[in-house]
Amino acid sequence: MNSSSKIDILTRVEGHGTVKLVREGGKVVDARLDLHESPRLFEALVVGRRFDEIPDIACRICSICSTVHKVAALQAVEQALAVDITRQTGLLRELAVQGGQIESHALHIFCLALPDYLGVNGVQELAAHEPEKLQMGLRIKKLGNLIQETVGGRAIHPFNLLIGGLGTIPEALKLQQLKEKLAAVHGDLAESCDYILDLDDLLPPLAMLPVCAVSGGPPLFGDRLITPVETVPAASAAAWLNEQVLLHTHAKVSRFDGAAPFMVGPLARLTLAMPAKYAQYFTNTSISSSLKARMIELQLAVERAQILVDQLLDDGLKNEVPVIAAPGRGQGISLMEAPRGALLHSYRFDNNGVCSAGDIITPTAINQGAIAVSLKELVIAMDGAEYEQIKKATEILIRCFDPCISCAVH
Amino acid sequence: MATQFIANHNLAPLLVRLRQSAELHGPVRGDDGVVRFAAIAPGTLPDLSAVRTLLPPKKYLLHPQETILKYTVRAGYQMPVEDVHQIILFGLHPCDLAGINYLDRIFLDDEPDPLYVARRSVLALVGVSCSPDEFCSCHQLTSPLKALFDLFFNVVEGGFVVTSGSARGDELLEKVKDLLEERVVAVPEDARRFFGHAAAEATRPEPDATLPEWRELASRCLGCGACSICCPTCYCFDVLEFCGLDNCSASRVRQWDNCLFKGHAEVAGGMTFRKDKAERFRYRYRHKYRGFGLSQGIPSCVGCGRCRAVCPAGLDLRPLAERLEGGQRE
Amino acid sequence: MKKLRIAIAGLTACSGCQLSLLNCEDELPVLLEMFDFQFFPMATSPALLADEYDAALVEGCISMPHEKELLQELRRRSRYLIALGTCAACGGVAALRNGDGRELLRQQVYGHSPVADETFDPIPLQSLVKVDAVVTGCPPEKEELLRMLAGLLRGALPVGIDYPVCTECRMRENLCLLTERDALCLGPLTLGGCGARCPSLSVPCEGCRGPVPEANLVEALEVYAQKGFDRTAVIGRLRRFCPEWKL
Amino acid sequence: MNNNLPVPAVISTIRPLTVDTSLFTLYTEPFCPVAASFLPGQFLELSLPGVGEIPLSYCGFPSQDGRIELCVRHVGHVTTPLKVAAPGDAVGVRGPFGRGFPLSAYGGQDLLLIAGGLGIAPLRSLLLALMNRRELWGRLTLLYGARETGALLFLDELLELQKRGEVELQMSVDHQEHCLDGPPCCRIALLPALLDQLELDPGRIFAAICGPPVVYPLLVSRLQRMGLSDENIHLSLERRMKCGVGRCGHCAVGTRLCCVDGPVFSFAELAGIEGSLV
Ligand SMILES: Cc1cc2nc3c(=O)[nH]c(=O)nc-3n(C[C@H](O)[C@H](O)[C@H](O)COP(=O)(O)OP(=O)(O)OC[C@H]3O[C@@H](n4cnc5c(N)ncnc54)[C@H](O)[C@@H]3O)c2cc1C
Ligand code: SF4
Ligand code: SF4
Ligand code: SF4
Repeated sequence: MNSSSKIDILTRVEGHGTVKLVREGGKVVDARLDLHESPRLFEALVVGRRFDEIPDIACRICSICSTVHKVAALQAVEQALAVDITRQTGLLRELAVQGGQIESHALHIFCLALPDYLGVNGVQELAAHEPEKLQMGLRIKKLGNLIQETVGGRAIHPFNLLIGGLGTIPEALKLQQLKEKLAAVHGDLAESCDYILDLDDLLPPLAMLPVCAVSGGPPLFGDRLITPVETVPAASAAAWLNEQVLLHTHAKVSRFDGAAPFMVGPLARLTLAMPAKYAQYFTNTSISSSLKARMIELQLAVERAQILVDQLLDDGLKNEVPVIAAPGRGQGISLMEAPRGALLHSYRFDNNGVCSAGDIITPTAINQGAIAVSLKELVIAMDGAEYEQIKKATEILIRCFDPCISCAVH
Repeated sequence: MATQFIANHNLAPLLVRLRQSAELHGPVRGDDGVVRFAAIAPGTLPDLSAVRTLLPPKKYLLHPQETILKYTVRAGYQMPVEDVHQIILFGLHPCDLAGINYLDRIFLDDEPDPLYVARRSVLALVGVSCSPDEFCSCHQLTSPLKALFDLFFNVVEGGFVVTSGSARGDELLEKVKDLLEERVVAVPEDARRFFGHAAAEATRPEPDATLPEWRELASRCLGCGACSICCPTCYCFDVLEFCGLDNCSASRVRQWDNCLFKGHAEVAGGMTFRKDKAERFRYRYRHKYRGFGLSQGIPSCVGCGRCRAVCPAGLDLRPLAERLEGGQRE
Repeated sequence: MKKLRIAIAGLTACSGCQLSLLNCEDELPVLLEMFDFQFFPMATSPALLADEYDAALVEGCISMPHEKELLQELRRRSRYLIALGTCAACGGVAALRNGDGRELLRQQVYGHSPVADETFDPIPLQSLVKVDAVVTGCPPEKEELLRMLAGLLRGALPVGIDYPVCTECRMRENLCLLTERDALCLGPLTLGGCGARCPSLSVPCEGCRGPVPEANLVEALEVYAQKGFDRTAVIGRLRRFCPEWKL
Repeated sequence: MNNNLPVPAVISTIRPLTVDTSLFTLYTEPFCPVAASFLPGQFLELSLPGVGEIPLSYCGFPSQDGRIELCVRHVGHVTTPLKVAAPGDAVGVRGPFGRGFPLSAYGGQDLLLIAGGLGIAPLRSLLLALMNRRELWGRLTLLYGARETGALLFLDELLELQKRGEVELQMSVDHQEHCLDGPPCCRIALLPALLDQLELDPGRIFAAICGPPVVYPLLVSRLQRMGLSDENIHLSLERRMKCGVGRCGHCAVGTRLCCVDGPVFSFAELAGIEGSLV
């Protein structure tokens, strides 16, 4: 590497990937996303580990979505060992997951994506040019982390979420404080909504992609995948997603049944369950407007968190200890919505409760097909533009999917 | 001889009365079963049945981590101003009282430590008698340390005999006069060493380094630090300084340290004067049973038994102390 | 005053150490004012390597050849190189099955495809380059990160910690999960500095900060054995974050 | 005075002596006791704001105008940032602490100063004090050893004293390099070897020693063999120190505290105490 060398990697995304422009006769004809993140081989790492270690290990797949990975793994293990959790545990977990949703969306909107809209390089210039915008976003983000800390014990890799329950139930006082903070963030949220929903898309509208999302439970939870035309139960979700190993990416790619790839994530979720008051913002559901979808979900997450906190406080917090799980044979599959889309954790355990197989399917891995389709379309739409311009646009497009490459490769 | 007696049923009203003049703290059993010195919630009684709290009362005087200096470019180093308020510590056992007496010698003698002075001056010490368990060694040796108290409650049939040990104690007694009665009650003599009158010992020969016990202790110690964290008289501290992100402010922090840790005697370049853990045990031993510096000749172990109760490896310096110190001191 | 030039890079990891920095919501504006994060692909474009850095903060372990190159480049260009997090310091979760044969593990995931066949058993940074300081933890504590950065402003590296999690756990007057609840708490063997985060919520320490200096494994195994944990199970737990632990 | 609170001082000059050692001149308030009233061998605590505080021996002569000289080797957390400090930078000082060399006991006697490496710092202070009233003392000998000639500190000053006949100077370096073009009266040898050819009057001589702990046992046994009594062998010890006032608990040597009862001890006080020399 020479001095001041450009390292050809995608920036302002989680993890390591590159976008490569494919040229034919001097003309850009396609763009390809390569996920060359170093694989940690999580599906192999979990093998040989006792059931109670799986969630602690699996959450390390990714920091931004560690809470949802943790909860997904907990649910899968609990299903395998037939552990029932209490309502309180369920509510607290859901609250933590919404905290993760808030944190992740706020990070993406204000630190990773907004710089594109303002023509700055990232957080550093954002802080210099639009300090109020950054700080507004950080205040919302902080709230997401506070929720995760209050319930999970830590913003990243929440250790307090255990099989069958929690290590320590948060004090009512802490939840009361959360309630106040949630109420206090409304000003920032409203202002953010006004601002973000008003931004012009940076890319031309692209054709709508087929969408798919988890359904059948409270927001972000469920037991099946749905698309506008079909429903896939959790048990057959992995087969339907149909992950294959391809050569150019370290993440397995979902091939579905050979039809056009499905998109997952905020835009997919909203498309399938759009609250009426937000419909006006989506004349089309092109991925170019995904920032808006994320902003709306951010709003929804705060609202949901408020409901959950209220429910918990109304119920009154009980000092429950975790349900004890007996080691044994079994298989569990858990489907959830991570901030970036559908997430599946599935594990098998032998008679001693030792993991014999694991399968983890993550949103960005699923989205690879959708990203490829959109990239191609974008390149065609930009026919005749400068190489650098196309390159920049493709990076923005990829960011619209908010890829989480550590998750994808895991 | 007539004594001041308070009946058991009058304890609760007495606490209500004491609470009027200060925060009331004492041993409180948590949901997890751990007994800690903490604020006694109104309407509840301290747990006087517990032989020992997990942390000793030293935590009121020296915090595990505390800012001792603040720095700003404009004002230079300054002492932090701490918001202290009157606290009545109720339910201190003689060993804990003696432990405070020991800390006083270190932090009040000569050039008093300002933070310590501030916190010490707002503490009223109320002792309660107790009966030792298998971990305790308070009854084994005499000591020049005194169980200094403002008030002391001796447990007797049906209540307590209350003694004042200071003007402050007299004042407190005055407030609860109507709850006390004059009664002739025999108080069993407390044979514990903190009520004895031993003088500080002259220098003794070094502990014999060739004893196999040192190696045994060294090889079994997990290095967890619990023994000194929980000891009422371990006061070793480390000092760290942290710069503010503004690059023009800083705070200096002192935190509890342990003589069994690797860094305790380490100097620049990784050179250490007590590389060997057995040597560090002898260091601990010297301090606990012989003292050093100004408190030379004053054993700092007050026999509360905490170090034994909390040690995950079950280590115990007592047998060694009995051999090396016993006999000579009686 | 000239801002300190900082590079922040992630190797094989979950980005948690970098996110910990971005999670300092209150301090981030000040940080961005005091430091010039010149290379920080996760939060700033483009990824341009400058000639010189005052400090490079590197997250993650090394498990692919291109990571070696990047690390060596950063070392060459930086006055201080600081290992961020347990992966960088010890190998971390990615190194969980070091020694079980990388190729076998790879095939467990990718089958017979040659994808990522250049991957090797993850190694910590100091096995390849000189590391000037370590801020450990999975994830690292915000407070420690901020203190480390503030120290850099004064030209100082962080002072190493030499005590285990238990020390802080006792300072917080927690119930001891090992002695009182017979739980497999790794506190005695794990480097302190987290304020005994997990045991303070009644969750046994999982050892996420790596080994404490002078860890007494032999005796700890005895103590765990008395509580009913066999040696291989304990070593397995310890190896969750650091492959160096051996029977 | 509150001995926890550093008083402000300002770095006035920094003179690099070798690659890793510099001589700092600080100024605090005139008549400030930290600068004005110390004995050679005593130390102060130097604070570098935002970084930390370390014990350093006085290296100069007491001054009424607030001037303090310190010789610092740049080795770690606090001393490395000191290397890039600049004149005008603010620092803090507390002191003087500990027990220095017992100058009054030395009156009318011969003195053998032995310095190894950075140990010259407090001995320079002692030398300056001795020179101030040269007539009060008998024969003065300085043995000074270092790794290599480049690491010999204050060479000009020492050679000047030797030239004026005030002090008998003998130096040694461990390593061969460059010694050929090294200063006069310098040999390739380990420090204790310098004692070999020394003619002393053991009845009226005190030894004042400061150096790396490794050389202490050898030096002491040779001095004993030469007839010095344990009371007349004075050693300055270095220990981890945090408070300087006998509270932090790190620096005990036997039952004595290095920061209060030392750092200068007579060997009679140390004999038989575990870990006192190494
Ligand atoms: C009485 C006395 C006089 C000294 N005189 C001088 C002198 O004149 N010139 C000089 O260069 N050095 C002297 N030293 C040594 C000097 O104090 C250490 O080099 C210095 O503390 C190293 O600090 P550091 O933070 O740079 O090193 P690190 O190794 O990073 O030290 C970390 C911490 O450990 C402690 N520590 C480390 N080394 C020592 C040590 N040797 N003594 C006490 N505590 C230590 C300090 O509290 C320090 O903050 C003296 C030491 C003592 C005890
Ligand atoms: S050494 Fe042990 S028994 Fe003695 S006072 Fe300390 S904790 Fe109590
Ligand atoms: S709970 Fe764990 S960390 Fe805490 S003292 Fe016990 S063993 Fe140590
Ligand atoms: S207690 Fe243990 S697992 Fe928890 S944060 Fe600390 S080191 Fe990590």
